[in-house]
Amino acid sequence: MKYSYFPGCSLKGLGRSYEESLLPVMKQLGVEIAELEDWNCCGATAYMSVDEAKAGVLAARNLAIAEKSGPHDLLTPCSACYLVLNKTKHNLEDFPDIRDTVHNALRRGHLTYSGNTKVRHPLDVLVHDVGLEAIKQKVVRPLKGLKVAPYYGCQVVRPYSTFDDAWNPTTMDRLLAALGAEVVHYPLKTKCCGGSLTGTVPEAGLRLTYILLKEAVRRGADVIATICPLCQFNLDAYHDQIDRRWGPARIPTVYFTQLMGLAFGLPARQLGLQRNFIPMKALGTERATV
Amino acid sequence: MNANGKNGELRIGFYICHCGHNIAGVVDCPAVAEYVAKLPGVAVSRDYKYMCSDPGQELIQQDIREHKLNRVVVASCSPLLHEATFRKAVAAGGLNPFFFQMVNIREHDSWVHTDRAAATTKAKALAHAAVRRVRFHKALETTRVPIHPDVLVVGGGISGIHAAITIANAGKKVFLVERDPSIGGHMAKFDKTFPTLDCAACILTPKMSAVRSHENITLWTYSEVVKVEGYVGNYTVTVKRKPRYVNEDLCVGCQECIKACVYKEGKFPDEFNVGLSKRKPVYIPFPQAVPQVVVIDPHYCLQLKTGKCKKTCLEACADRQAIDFTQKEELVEIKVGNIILATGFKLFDAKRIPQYGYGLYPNVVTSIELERLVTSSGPTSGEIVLRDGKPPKSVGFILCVGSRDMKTNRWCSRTCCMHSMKLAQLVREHTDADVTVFYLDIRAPGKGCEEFYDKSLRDGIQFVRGRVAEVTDWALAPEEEGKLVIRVEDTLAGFVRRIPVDMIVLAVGMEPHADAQDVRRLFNLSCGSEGWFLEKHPKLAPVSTFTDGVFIAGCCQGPKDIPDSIAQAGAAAAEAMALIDKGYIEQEPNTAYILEQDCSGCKSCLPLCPFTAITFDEAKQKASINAALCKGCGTCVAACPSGSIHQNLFEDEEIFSEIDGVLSYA
Amino acid sequence: MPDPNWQPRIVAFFCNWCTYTAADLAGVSRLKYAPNVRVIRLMCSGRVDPQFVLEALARGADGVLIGGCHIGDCHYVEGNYKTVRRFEMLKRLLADLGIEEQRVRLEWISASEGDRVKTVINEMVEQVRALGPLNLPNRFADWDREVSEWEAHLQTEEPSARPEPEVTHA
Amino acid sequence: MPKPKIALYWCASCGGCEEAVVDLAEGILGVVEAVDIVLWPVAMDFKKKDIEAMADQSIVATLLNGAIRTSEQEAMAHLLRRKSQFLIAYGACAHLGGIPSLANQFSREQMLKYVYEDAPTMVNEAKTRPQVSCQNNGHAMTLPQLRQVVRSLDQVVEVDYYIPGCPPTSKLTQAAISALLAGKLPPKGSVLAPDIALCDQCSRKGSKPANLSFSQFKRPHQTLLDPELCFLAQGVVCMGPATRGGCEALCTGGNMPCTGCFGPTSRVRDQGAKMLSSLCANVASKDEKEASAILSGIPDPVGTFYRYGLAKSLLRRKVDLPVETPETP
Repeated sequence: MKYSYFPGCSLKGLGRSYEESLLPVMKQLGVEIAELEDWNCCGATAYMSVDEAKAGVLAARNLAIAEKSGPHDLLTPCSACYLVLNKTKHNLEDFPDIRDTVHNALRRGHLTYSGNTKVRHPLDVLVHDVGLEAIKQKVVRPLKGLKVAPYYGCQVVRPYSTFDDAWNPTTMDRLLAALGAEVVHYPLKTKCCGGSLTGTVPEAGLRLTYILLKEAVRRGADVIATICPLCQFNLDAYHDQIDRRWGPARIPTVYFTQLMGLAFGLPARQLGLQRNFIPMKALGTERATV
Repeated sequence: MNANGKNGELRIGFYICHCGHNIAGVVDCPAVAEYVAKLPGVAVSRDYKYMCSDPGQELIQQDIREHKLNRVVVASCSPLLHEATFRKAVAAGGLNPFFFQMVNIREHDSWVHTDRAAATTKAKALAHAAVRRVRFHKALETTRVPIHPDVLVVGGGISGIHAAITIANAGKKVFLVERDPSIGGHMAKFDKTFPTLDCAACILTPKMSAVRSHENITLWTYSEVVKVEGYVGNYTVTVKRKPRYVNEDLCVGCQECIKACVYKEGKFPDEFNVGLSKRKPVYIPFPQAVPQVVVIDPHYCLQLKTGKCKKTCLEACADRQAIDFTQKEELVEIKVGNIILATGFKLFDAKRIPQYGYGLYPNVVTSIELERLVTSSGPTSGEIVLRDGKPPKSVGFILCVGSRDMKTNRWCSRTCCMHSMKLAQLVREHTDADVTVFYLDIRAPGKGCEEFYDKSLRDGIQFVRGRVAEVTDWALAPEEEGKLVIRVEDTLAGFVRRIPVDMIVLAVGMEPHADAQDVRRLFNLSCGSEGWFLEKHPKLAPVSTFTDGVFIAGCCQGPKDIPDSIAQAGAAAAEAMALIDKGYIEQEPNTAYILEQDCSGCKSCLPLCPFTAITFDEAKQKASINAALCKGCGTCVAACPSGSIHQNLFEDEEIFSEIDGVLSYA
Repeated sequence: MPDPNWQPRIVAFFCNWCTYTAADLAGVSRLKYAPNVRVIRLMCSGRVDPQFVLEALARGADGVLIGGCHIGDCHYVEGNYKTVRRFEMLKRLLADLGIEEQRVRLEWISASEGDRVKTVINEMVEQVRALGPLNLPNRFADWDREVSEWEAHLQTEEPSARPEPEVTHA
Repeated sequence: MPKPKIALYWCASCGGCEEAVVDLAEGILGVVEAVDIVLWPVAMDFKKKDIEAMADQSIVATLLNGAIRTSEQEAMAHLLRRKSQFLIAYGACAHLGGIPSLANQFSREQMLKYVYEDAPTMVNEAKTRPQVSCQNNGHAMTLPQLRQVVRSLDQVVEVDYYIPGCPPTSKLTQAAISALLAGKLPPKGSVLAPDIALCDQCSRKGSKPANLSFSQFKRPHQTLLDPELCFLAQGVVCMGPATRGGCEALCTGGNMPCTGCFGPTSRVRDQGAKMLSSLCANVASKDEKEASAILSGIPDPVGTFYRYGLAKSLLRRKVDLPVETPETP
């Protein structure tokens, strides 16, 4: 099993603990990962809403490099990258004008993209390619008693719900259960985290963040598991402001890969868990007999 | 081929119909008539306002007599609509009706084009083709096929029941086949009916009993049609009778066996109560079931599953010996002349809209579940309660669940507005709960329905206009704690609301059955893109289908309420009876035939006929076609490698001349 | 030079039960589509003799459209299976004889798919328009010019080629 | 009374039709007895100018074989048409274009290039091609022009009757000549052979099953042919069902399938299309891909279905070949 890997900017910056946990987990599972050479911005956020064709060029350059590097699917952990790369693939198929612009631009860079490389999220790969059985095999420290709220955010399931249901995704629920965790019923799993509004219109954005947090607390979760760097940041970084506005709703938010790493027996520091504002309580040291 | 019969000279009459503005508004009819007038063999060419009217038909007859016409071409609407009309007119004028050809310049031209010049050009080309083609027409005779007087009705809901009784009352024999163990369908589950609030059971049960006791009705429940062969007047239908492990003739419906079952309590979801109660492996679907015969469910019965059971039921049945564990599935073949399909609908599965939380939150129920709760004979004996047994203080109805929705079903299910209002009124009657109805539009066109809506408003039921976004259980305000919260944009107030309630009722819409496509194939019908059975004409033939002798009634044709279903059932019954009383049908003489002297006996055609109409005469070493079996598809004609098979009405020369005709005018 | 007024001419063979009825439905629904198609009604797509397709092309059609019931839905049980097999071979034959694949099209359109009639016809008209005229009658005439001109030439030479009338001298 | 005059002429043909006339054997003596042969280039030394010298319509009948593919053949066809009361297309090439008309799949340029440059047996470094006219030592020399289209006789001049076959059988030839001499001819334009397909007289007819469908097509060289079983029942394409009979089923009798040289019956406009229609309809598979795989067993539909009749088929020729403007030969 081999995948090309597009980290995107977050995984090298604010979301570096995502990469720190993803890579060793994949290694443990025997999944080979090769980071793209000379990748660039995925084209996300502002660019995509200003000029889809030009954002498409940025995204397509990455796709073209991936296609050139081999016949492997492209692993894209960041939800924003995942959406933009997928959207670009769709745009290239559906809109001839965008296709022309993008292909012209690629040609100047001596690149081509024929649409063959698939863009995959690690959650999809782990559950559908690696398989829950293989993952269970690697669990040395089951997350017994850990109550987790699975939080998917929006971009991985909407609008292209390619590997899970748009309203009620369950892939991560099943993955967490395989790690031995107790998955709490969390119907807000695809609600908005506040997105960039937390920074621009905090009264709107933070309210959304707060609802997510306090509902996770109310439902008895010990931790929120997320799959997106922006979600993780929003849910983790604004607790002081939330305390001030609505009262405390303190709960740690970690990447699902970090929980996997813990279950696989990897040390917390190696998984970047020390970077959280709201730290996760240490887990029991009980080890499963392997 | 002598194109002109014995008359020698070819004298064609051409008529182009204005159809008011329908055709003349787009096609320059006088110009077409002038163009055709100059074509060889055309003796008369006219344009006229309405060719299908009496004066229009009279015009043709008069011209046949006065101008000695021997061919007639009419350019008007689709031949599927009026070919028969004009053939009759031609016959009334003294010509063989098949010396006629029709040109479709309405459905295929004026109605689908806007450019007058292009549409006129097309009309000329099509007219030219027909004028060329008609010269090859021959005098033909229709054949009469007798109609078997028995009728098959498929589906024992209110539509099927009504159709069966109507036909049986007219003295015809009816087979009524129902898939479930009892007839009654969806209506049997209802407590009251809108807008009169009369008791559903009180009006349905007598009709069900009438079916059971009617001397002209053979009722086969727990049975399915598995094969249909033949054609109008002469269908051979195979019915699979599933084993109910109880001899229908011996069982008296005393239900002692149910009491005696080794399962002391019901353990398995009761279909009739949509899973809200439990039943035993041996059961009777509901108290008024027809037939009053128990059925043993092989999925749960210990004896049938394992062969190891004390068989207390057998003891209870004692010397009646109605229980028979050796019963096997049985295939029965019947012959009927007409078939009425009343196979109904299925309810939308609310789980397909996960944001409404059905299956997730216990107090989100569907309309049919509430219906069972309201019914006095239902699982709660008519108490409307939450899952914890307490009465709700507030109830929200969400309309258009699986209706008028681009993501699920686009159609309006037509009954849910009124059905929900009925339930809302019953909730108000049975409890003190506040009731809010969330709607997109209220559709109340039925008789008495607008008044019923009025009554709902007067009863204090709240109406909020807007499609509900989601149902959640997370609270923002203290009054929301422990409640289900409906998030909706109130489009009349203009803002997003959060409305907490105790119980949510999803007004689920109607859908075609999951196996509608299989049933459709079985009976050789078409389905619309939504999956409902397609009627022959949406206005003029709403219960007929494209397969003669097969009619549709009730919700299998599209969502409708009880009065509409009954009206359709009656109409379908009348259509079938009209055929039966006529006694025969006239078959279009479009059969294929082989000219014996031309046939080389190559046998290429023999495997092609699905109706085994082609046989090989070993003595003559030639193939021949049995006209009675031939259905006129023409596949063998196209395949005959030496051109020795012909088809009446679709001769090679006729089609070649049509091809040349449509291409001869630019 | 392509004629700027040229309009594609397409001959369609529609089966009575599905596609012809669908075309009627398109009419009843007042859908609008390109006026370039001339429909010939047959009882079944199985009646479409490949000769009809060739004849239509030879007589000046720029394209031929065949419409039948969906596979499995044939009013005559399996007429359309025969159609699909014939069509497969016919396409190969036409390709070998230099006729572009897009000029002939087989479509399953059920009685309820009026909108599909519109889509298919519009699509096909545009495809054929893009290909340009097939115009076989004119091509035939072009080919035969070598013969007709030679014939005319022979006729001009004829008087000299003719023998002197036999004259008997007494 | 002078004996009726008969002419025999050949155009684009292999010579087989000439053999067929010779094959009349002693019958030919009867013919020679009854008629005066005024032209027969293969056997007798008459010249074109002899024919030109004759009065119009002075020949009772001309049996012309071969397709028409050069200007000279056209000129001869016109000449013989003028001089004859009956012009008879003799053999498959004159009747339908025959094997030579398979060349209608290629342009003249493609053909000349292959024959004079690319053919493996060709040594022609100068790439010399035949010229319509050239000068040699001050002498003007001409050759007939090769036409871009190969034609049947009736695509050039009016034809009265057709004697089909590659070649026609002695029986048919004799019968035609007898009918001609006796003045007992069918309507003009008739093909002088039975109007029923070959299966009617094929000895294998009885062995053909009533439910034949094809799950594989084999070519004759790919299988050991059963000497008695219907070829179609062996999965071998036999054009018999689509081909006019009258050939005495010689090929099927000789253990080779019919390839269609007698052309279609009078009820069929396009022999190939009809055979295609019948064969494909009877392919066993209901799966589009599988059916397509079965049909791939017929790799060359044009050569299979139009072996003798491409010129007279509805499309006549590969339609997208360039049209070269005629030059006066």
